[in-house]
Amino acid sequence: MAKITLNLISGRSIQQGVAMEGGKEKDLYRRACGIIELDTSDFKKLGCWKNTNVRVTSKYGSVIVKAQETSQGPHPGIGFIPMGPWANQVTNPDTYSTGMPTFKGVPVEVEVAMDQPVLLGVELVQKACRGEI
Amino acid sequence: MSKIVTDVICPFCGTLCDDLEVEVTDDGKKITDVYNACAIGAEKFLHSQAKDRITRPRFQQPDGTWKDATYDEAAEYTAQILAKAKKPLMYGWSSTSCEAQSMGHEIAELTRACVDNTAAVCHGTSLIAIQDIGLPSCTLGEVKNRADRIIFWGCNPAHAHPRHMSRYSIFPRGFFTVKGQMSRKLIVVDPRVTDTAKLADVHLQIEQGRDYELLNAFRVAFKNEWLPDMVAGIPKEKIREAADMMKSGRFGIIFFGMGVTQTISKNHNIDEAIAVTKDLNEYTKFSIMPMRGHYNVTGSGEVLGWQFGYPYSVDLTRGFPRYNPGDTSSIDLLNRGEVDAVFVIGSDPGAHFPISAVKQIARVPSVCIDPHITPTSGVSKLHVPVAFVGVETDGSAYRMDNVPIDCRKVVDPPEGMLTDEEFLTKVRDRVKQLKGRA
Amino acid sequence: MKNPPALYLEADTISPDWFAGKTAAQIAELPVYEGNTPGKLGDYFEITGNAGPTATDTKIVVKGDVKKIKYLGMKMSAGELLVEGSPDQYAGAWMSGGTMLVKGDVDAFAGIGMKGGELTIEGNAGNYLGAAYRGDWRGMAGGKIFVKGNAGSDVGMYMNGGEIVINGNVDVHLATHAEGGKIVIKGNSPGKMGGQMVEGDVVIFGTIDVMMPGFKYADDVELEVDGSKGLFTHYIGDTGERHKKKKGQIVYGNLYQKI
Amino acid sequence: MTEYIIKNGHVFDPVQGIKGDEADIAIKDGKIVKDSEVGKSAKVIDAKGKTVMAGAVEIHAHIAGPKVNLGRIYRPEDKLFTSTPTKGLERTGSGNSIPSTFKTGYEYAKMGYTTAFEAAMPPLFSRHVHEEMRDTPIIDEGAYPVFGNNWFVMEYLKNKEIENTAAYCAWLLRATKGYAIKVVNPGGTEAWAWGLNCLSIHDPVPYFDITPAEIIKGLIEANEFLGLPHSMHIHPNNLGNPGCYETTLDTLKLAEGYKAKNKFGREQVMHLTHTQFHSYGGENWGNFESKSKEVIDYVNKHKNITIDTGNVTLDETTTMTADGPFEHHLTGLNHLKWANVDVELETAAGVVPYIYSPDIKVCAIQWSIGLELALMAKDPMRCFITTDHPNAGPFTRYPRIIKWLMSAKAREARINSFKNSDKVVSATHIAGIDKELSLYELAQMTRAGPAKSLGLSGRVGGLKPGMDADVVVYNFNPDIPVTDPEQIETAFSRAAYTFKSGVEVVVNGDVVNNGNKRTLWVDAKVKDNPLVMRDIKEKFLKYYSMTQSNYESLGHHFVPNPFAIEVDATQ
Repeated sequence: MAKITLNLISGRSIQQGVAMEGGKEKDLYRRACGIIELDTSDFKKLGCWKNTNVRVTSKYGSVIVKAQETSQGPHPGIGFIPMGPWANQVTNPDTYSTGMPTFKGVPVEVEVAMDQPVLLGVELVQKACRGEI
Repeated sequence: MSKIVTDVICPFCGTLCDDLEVEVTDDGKKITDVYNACAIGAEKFLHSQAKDRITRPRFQQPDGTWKDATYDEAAEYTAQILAKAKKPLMYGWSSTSCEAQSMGHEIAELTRACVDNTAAVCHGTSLIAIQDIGLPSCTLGEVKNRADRIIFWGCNPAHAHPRHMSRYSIFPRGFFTVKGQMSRKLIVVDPRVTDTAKLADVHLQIEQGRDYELLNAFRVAFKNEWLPDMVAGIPKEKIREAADMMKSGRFGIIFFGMGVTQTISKNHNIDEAIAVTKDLNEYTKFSIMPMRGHYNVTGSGEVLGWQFGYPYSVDLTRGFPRYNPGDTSSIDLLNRGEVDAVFVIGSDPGAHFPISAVKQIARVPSVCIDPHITPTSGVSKLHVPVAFVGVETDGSAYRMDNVPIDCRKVVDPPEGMLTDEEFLTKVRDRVKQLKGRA
Repeated sequence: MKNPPALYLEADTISPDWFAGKTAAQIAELPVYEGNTPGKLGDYFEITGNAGPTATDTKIVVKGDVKKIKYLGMKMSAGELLVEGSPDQYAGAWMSGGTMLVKGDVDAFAGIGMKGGELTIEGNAGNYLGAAYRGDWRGMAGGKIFVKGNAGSDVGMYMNGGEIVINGNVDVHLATHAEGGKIVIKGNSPGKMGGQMVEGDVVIFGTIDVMMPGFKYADDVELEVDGSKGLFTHYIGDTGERHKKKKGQIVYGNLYQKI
Repeated sequence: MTEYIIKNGHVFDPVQGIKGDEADIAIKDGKIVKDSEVGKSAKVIDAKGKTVMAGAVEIHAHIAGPKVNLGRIYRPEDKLFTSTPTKGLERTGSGNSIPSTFKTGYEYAKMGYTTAFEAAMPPLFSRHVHEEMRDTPIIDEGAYPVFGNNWFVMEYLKNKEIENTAAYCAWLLRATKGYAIKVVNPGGTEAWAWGLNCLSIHDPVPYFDITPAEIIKGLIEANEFLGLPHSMHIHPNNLGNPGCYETTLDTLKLAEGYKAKNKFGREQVMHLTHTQFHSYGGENWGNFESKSKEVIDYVNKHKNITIDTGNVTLDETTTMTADGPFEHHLTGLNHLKWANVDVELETAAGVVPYIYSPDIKVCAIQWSIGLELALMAKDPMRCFITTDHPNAGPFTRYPRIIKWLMSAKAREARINSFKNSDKVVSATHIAGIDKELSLYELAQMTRAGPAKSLGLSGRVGGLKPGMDADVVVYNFNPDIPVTDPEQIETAFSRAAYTFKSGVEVVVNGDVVNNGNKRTLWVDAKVKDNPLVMRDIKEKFLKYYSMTQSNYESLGHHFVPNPFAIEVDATQ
C-alpha cells in the first residue's frame, strides 16, 4: 500500500467548534475532528477512496483518522487535522522554550488503514494515557 | 408562551458578540431558541440544556468507572491535593468569569501554585512578542468605523470567529466606511485557500513555516530595499504590490491567529508582524490585533496582570510571582515533569495539549472543573461539573480587543449545581484552614 | 549530590558569592527550594571544604547528577564554579564575573542577561543561550560564552555586547534584535538568522539553509577568527530594521559566511 | 468602631490653620470629633515628637485601567527580582514603575495617602478601571473619564450646544461611575486615529471641524453648567515638546473670564495637570530649557486655575497617556517598545518605557522644572505635588520629592552630581532657589489643596471635627533640625500610623487592616434631554461595537462600595 509524506497542520473548523460544544464524548465530535483533510492530488498519490480510514504517523506518535477531501484547497503536500485529540497524538510538543508546542508544520506519513477504527475523542485520550495504544 | 432575553453575550470566542437574543420559557428555566448567534454560539446555549448532562461531582475509580460525590467532598479533595503539592499547576481559566479567576488566584497564592491560562497553547507567543516590542492596536469599533485595509494573517475567521467579519472587519458600514465591504481591501496570508482567503482581494498562499521571512520581506519592501526574487514561495513583485496596498490605505489592521503563533518562529512571527505595523505608522495609520480564541482568555490575562503583573504562565511557588515561558509554562512544566498536582478549569488540555503533556496530567492527582465531559475530565481523578458562565450565571469577560463586557445569566443551572466561583470559594475557605490562614 | 530532588531544585545559592566566607557547615544551611518547599543545601548535597574569604578566591566543584538543578551559578560575580554534570535551566544566568565551567550540557536560559565573566559549556547548550530576559531590550552586555557542542534556538537575542562562540550547529533565530556583540558559529544554521538585527557581528563557518530577505550581499572580506585568517562573504542587514547613522554612514548588522 | 485619640502630635492642618502646634486628634465612627466626644476607652496613640496630618490626596495618577495593565503585562522586566511575597494581611506585590493593584493600595497607605484618583478612564473600558480599583485595597478611589476627543462632545460643541454637552457628560459620568471631566490633548487624539495630531489650540480636528480651543472652553462651560465637584481637568496639546510652554499659556488663557459655579467650595475652573511636561522652552533638545517661571507666574496671578507638578524622579519608568500621538513620537526618540490603543468614538492611549537618566541633560532639566514649579508657586493651595505616576516617575518616590522640596542641601547635592550640571543650571532656575517647603505648605500641596480642587474639602484633606478620619502620623519631629535630608525621605516613606475612615490600617509601616475602600463617583442630575438620549441610541446602533444596554450596565460586583456625590443641575 502507498505511503505519502505530508506537512501536517491543525486548526479550527466551524464543525469542530460546533461539535466541541455539542459534547466531546459524542460521535459528532469524532466526525468533525477525527479526520484529515487532503488535497486531491495527495489522494491520488495515496491511491484510496475518499472517507477511508488512514494511519497518520509522526516522530511523536500515531493515530487513525478518516481521510477527506479538503474544501479549503488546493494545498498539495499539506494535511489538515482539526485541532483536537486526534491531531495531538502526532503533533510536535517541542516549545523551543516559548511554552508553545509546534502544532503546525509537523512532517507525517499517511497510509491507508481501512480496517482500523477511528476512536471517540474521550476514549482516544483515555486509551493513550493508559498506554493501550 | 416564552420570553426573549436581549443583549446576551456569547460565551464562546474572543469576538464576544453581545447582541444575542435568547428565547426562554416563561418560568425562565429552559432555552427554546437563540437568535443572532453563529452556529457554534447557538450550540453552546442549546447544549447547556442537554438531557444527559452531568450535574454532580464524580470521582474516577481505578477501574475507570465513576462514583458520584457531593460538592463538599469535591472541594475537600481539591483543597487537599493543592495544599499538599510541592508544585501544583492550576490551568485553564479562559472559559470562566474574571470573578472566578480572581478567587482561583487567591487559592494559587495560598498554595503557592503555578497559574496558567489557555494562551499557553494559543496566543502566549503573541504575549511574548508584545513584551518584546509592544502592540499598536485599537478597539474593534475603530476597525468598523475607519479601516480600509484588512489583513488576516494565519487566521481563518470564517471558521474560528464566524461573526467577526460581519460585525467588525469586512462587511459592516461604519462612520468613515459607509460603503462597507466596498470601502475595504482584504489581504489574506495562509498556506491553504481558506474560506476567508476566498473573500480576499489578495491571497498570499505562503509556504508553511516561512511567515517570519515574508513579514521581514514586507519591511524591506516598505523601505524599497533589495529583495530576493522569491520569499516564502511568493514572488517579490507580488510582495511589493501588497506592501504598496498596505501603505496606501488610511487606516489598516492586521488580524493574526494560530497560523503564526503555533508555527515555527512563533513569537518572532508576531514580533515581526508588530514591527510591520509600527513601520506602516510612518506612512499611514495601522493597528494589529490577535484573534483571541476562548471568550475570556483575555480577561484571565488582565486579572493575572493587575494582581501579579504577568498575563499567563505565572509561577507563585516562592510566594511571589515569577514568569518565563519555557520554564513556568504549562506544556514545559508537564513535559519536563515539574508539577505534582494538576487543577483544570474552563478549558480542555486533554483535547488541546500534545498527548505527551496529557499523559503527565493523568499521572498525578488531578481535578477537572468543567460543565462538559471532556478528554480532560476523562483522565482526571475528579470531575466537577459546574454552571455555564454566560448562560446560567453572569460575570465579567474581556473581548479580544480587551474591552470588558459583563456576561448575562439567561437561565438557572440545574437544581443544586454550583458556579465556578461558588465552588472555588469552598475550596479557598478549606485551603485557608489547611494552611492555618483562616 | 546525595539526595536528588523528587521534582526540580532551585539552587541559586550555589555560587561563589553565597559561599564566600562560609564553612562547609554554614554552606549546608543555605536555602534552596523544591517547588514551594524550602530546604537546605545540605539536605541534597554533601558539602566538603571551606570557601575563601571572598567570592574571588572561592572555587566550587559540583559533582553528581545535577540534571534537575536550576539556577546554578546565577548572578555570580567572581570566583570559579565547576559543574561536572549537566545542570538544568538558568546555568550562569545574569552572571557578571568569574568563570563557570560545565562539563556536560546545559538546558535553556544559560547565561541570560549576562554582564561579564566566562561561561564555558563542554557539551550542548539549550535555547535562549546568552539571550535577554522576557521583555527586556538589554540582553547580554558583556562577558564570553563558549560552547563546544551545539546550541538551541534564540541564541543571543537582544545581544548588546560580549561574545558567544559555538563550535557546533545552532537552531533557528540567532542574534534576533541584536544591537551589538559578536557571535561565532563554527557549524551550520537552519536560518532565521539576524532577524531585526540593528548592529553587531555574526560569523558563520558552515551553511545557512534559508537566508533572511533583510540581508543583502555587501562584499567579500578577509577576516581573522581565532588566529586563523579566511575569506568570508559579507552580508549587511536587517535592511528592514531601523539603523543608526555614524558619520553619515548607516550602520548595519554584519553577517560573515566562510567561503 | 474603635475610638482613638492621637495625643500630643505636632499637627499640621491648613483647614483649621494649625501650623505644628501640639494637639490631640480624636476619632469616632469614622469621623474626626472633638476630644470630648470620645470615651475613656478610646485607644491612645502617643504622637509626642511626631508629625500629624490628614491622609494625603492623590489628584492625578495612572493606577487602574487598560493602559496601566497593558504596561504591567508588557513589562515583565519591570518586576524582575523585586516582587514581595505574601505577608500577613498583604497579598503578594509586584512591579516597580507599575505596581500590581495590591501593591498600589499598600504603598499609598504606607506613605499616608488615603484617597487617590485614576487620571484617565476610557469610558468604553470603565468596567476594567473599576475592577482594578476594587482590587486596590484600603484607599478610596475615583476615576476621571476622558472627554476631550469624544465624538458627542465635539459634535455638540461644534454648534456651541453647552446644555446638550452637559447632559451627555452627566449621562457618561453615570454610565461609567466617573468623577470628573478629563481632557487629554483635545482634538489631537481624534486626529491620531488618522495618524495626525493637533499641536496648537487652533489646529482644526480632522473631519469634526472644531479646534482644541473650542473643545476646552466648551467643556469648562459644561462643567460649570453642571456645577461638578472638580473642574475641567486638562492635559493640554503639545505635551513634552521643546517650546510647548506657549501652547500651555494659550490653554490657560482660555479660562479667563470664567468663574467657578458649584456648592463644593471649589474656586478653579481649570486644573492643569503634570505642568512640568508643559513648561518647556527652546526649539530643540539641544537648546531645551525651563519655562517654569513663565508658566507659574501666570498661574500665580489667576485664582481660577489649579495645577499639579508632575515631578520627574530620575528613575526608569513607564510612560502612559491618552495622548496617543505623543507616545508614538516618544517611541521614535527612544526606540523602546510601543503600545497603542485607539478607542472607538472616545479616545486613545499609548505606552512606552522611559529611563530618566541623571546623566542626560534633558532629563536633569525636566527634574529641575518640576521642583521649580512647586517652589515658585505663591499659593500652595493651588499647586499640588504629583509625579503623574508613572509618567515622570513612580508615586512611591513622593518621599524623595518631599526631601528635595524641603531641603536645599539635598537639591544641591543632586544638582552637583549631574553629569552636565553646568549646562543644567544654565538652562534652569533651580540652582538659584533656596526656598525650603514647610510642613504646613506640604500639607496644603498634598492634602487640603487637592481636596479643595476636587470639591472634597468638607470631607478629606483636613482634621476638622466632622471630616472623614483619614489621619497619618509620621516619625518626624519638626522641633529637631534636619541634619541629614535622608531623614525626611525615610520619615515620609513609612507612616508610623495611617487611619482610613477611622480604621487603623497601617502601624509602623505595616498593613494591619485592609480597611473599607470606597469608589467615589459623581451623580449629576440634569433635565430630561430626549435629543441627547436619541443621539446616544443612534451612535450605539450605528458605530459602537457594544450595545447601549451592555455599555450602561455596571453591575454591583464592579463597584461594591460606591460613594456617590450628588449634583443637581436641573435648575
